[in-house]
Amino acid sequence: MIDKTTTIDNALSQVYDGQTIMVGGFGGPGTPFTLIELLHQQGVKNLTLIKNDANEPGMGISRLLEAGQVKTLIASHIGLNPAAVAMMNRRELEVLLYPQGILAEKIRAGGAGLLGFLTDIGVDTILRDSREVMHLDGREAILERALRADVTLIHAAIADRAGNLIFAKSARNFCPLMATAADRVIVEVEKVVDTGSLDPDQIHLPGAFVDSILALDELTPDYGILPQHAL
Amino acid sequence: MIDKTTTIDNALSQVYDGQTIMVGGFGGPGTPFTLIELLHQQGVKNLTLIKNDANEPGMGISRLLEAGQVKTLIASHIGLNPAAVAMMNRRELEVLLYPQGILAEKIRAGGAGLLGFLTDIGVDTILRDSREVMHLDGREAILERALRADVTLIHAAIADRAGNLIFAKSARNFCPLMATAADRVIVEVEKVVDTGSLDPDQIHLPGAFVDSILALDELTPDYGILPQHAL
Amino acid sequence: MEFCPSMPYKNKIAARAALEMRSGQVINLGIGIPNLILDYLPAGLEVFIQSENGILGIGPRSAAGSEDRNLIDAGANYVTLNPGASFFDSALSFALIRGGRVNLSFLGTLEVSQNGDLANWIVPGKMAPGIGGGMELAQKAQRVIVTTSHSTREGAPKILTQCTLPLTARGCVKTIITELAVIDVTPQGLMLREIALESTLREVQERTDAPLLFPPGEIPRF
Amino acid sequence: MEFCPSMPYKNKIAARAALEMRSGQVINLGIGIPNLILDYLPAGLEVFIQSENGILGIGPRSAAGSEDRNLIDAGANYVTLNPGASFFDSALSFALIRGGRVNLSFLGTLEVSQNGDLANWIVPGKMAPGIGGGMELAQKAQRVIVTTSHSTREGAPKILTQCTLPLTARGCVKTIITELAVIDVTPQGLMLREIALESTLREVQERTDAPLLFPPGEIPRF
Repeated sequence: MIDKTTTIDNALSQVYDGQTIMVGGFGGPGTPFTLIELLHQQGVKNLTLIKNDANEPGMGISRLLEAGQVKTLIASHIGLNPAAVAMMNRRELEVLLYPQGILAEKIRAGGAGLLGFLTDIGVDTILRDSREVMHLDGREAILERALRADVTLIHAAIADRAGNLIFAKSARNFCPLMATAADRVIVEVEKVVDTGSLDPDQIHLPGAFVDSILALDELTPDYGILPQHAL
Repeated sequence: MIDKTTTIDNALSQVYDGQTIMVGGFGGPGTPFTLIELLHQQGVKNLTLIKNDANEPGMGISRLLEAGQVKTLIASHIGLNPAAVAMMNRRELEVLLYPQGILAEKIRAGGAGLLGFLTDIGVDTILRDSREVMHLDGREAILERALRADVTLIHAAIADRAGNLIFAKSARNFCPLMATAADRVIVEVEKVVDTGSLDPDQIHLPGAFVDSILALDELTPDYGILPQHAL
Repeated sequence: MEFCPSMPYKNKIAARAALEMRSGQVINLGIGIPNLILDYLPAGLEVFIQSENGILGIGPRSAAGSEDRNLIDAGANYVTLNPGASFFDSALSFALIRGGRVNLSFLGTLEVSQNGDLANWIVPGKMAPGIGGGMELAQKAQRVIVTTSHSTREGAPKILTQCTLPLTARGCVKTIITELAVIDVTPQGLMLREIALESTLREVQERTDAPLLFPPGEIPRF
Repeated sequence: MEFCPSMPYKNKIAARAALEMRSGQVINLGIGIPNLILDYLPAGLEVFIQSENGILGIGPRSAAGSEDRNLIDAGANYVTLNPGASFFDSALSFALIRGGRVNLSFLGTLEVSQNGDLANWIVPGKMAPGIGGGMELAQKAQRVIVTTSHSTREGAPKILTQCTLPLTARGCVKTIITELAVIDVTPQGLMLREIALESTLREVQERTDAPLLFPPGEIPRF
């Protein structure tokens, strides 16, 4: 039987300096904290990261930003991470920001093998000044290019050995989109089940998009409830 | 509680001559045979239909084509319907054909509020001659416009009263995409369950996209096994 | 729900804003005051609160101790679900928004103009930390309601003849709800619809940097 | 699986084509001869057959009487599922194809040229009933294998120096499998890889309207 599970030593064996890496998650849920920590320990540099947000100081991709491993961050909103905002303001980090749904669409377009798409979002704003503007039926439209990455890192709740994935609740967010848009897709999961045990109608992402699966032995505190966001 | 269920008499009360109607289904599965039959009985004319295929003679949208209710058909492949092919050849029916995945993307783009997308599919072929061609980084790209409809008609296996849908197996196909891309979305379903009884992680299409639900009392033979496609 | 003069102004705005909802609507609540609206939903109202991170059907915030680590809203708050909730990916979440299926979007703001221009994005002199989902909501929701303090902390008006900050979207705002007033953006200009119990027409006009229109008759209080 | 001279030519092609698959691959089977490949999967081979209508992991065709009304492939055949199968919508199905995750696409053809151009779409003199998923598969699958009779029913060669019909995709074909031969499309030209037991080099070349290259040594038979 096909078995895409890998070990902690091998999970990132094909991740290199200078690569573009998509990282799943919106806030905590969906963020592959363990794979990010491995990336941190491995010490690869000059990365371009694509993620919705920058997590929060000391957590998730902020660890990579703070360690100087990241050259460019492509995101939607980094307001919950003052460390990242400070690095952006000091120009220690290049940050490219897109409206959130446009970022999602750029990633999806890359995954769907499209070259780009046309949108009217932001045509009436200063966003227009930094975008490629086209004319369509006498109106302006912004051309957004598709995004792809060398590697995607995501977190899922359940995988079978063939790579079929199920996400939990709001942890889905960008994860399945990013899994379609990279040459190499590495998934950390909370539970691995035998191939054939998942209902084909309930799979959120078909295994064809997944290259390797790291089963998590434990969930570090980053995965837990963050007191600062609780009542 | 919100209840989007409707009756057979009211289901199509807001469908009119000259509208553009998306119809779900790939072959039989997903095709809303009952809603199509209602459309046939209602006698609306001059329709533009958007559907992957043309079903087969005497079945599904072929009933509308054969009755002369359709002016234009936008599809991917109508090869299984010689009646439709003959009408196309006699120019009794305008047929616009797109590569299947491009048709799916055009519908999805309409549903996602995009204006269009750029693709390299077909740039090296005669398809190019009938398309809008742009230049991107020195290479040619085809601009495909987003598609939207006045009405979408689809078939689902299960709905709750709020319109959350679950499709069965290969009956999913174009149905959830088309449900995002119309001003009015009418769904026929095999089973209606109480709102709150579906697992939020297993819903294929959120109820926000659904306007009304027709519960089917029975499935006509069109929904069954078609002997011509069995061994 | 009751309004009382001692209510903090943010809560008062949220409580009044909640009255704009109708059963069956799909509604997005922005960060800040809009998020407080969840606490003031009228009894019997059945709405579907959407969150940009891929949820439809959010309920109240989770009580302390009962949070689900996989269930946050777009503001990173732990939340609960209502019956009929569903999860989906970020692309579908914004298809819902840009495709026009969000009936009502409540947004905070820095400035709003008399023709409904919205500027809630870039703070002067700082690099913006990103627009998030706000631009798409402002531009594509069927109805945009701004919930905001009537003035800045420094006392400057936020409702202006023309915005001075970079816009989030042009002409998108239909209604402005502050601690002082409910104001509709109409083709004729800003129309005062309601006024706070403890305020006066004069105060509202003085603290608004655009001309206000007044409907005939008594103006309802809230 | 055995090859025997009495096998119908279509089955012989399908049986030989099945040997090109490798475990773990994502594979799409076109209509016609490619679809017959399902009957000849080598024992122990674990591949994931994709169908354009939104399935990954198709198994053999359903036995008579055990069909599922909701489970057809893109050719409208009732099919079964293998362990690990999944369903998805048509947009994701083609994201799989155009995004480059299909390792192998078997397609039938009307013509194929020595540089791998494929023409399998429009029959001369007729309006085409549509391209379906063929153009995207031809252009974007990692490897395209054409499975076809060596000649048309009228005896004309299908493998040509240059296609005469409108193309489906340019330079996409990597291997051609007919009842007579297995031929690879190489930068140097068409390279004969294998030859049918009952054929000869001379027959293959005579029935091919493009020059064939021959590898050194004995050419394997199938």
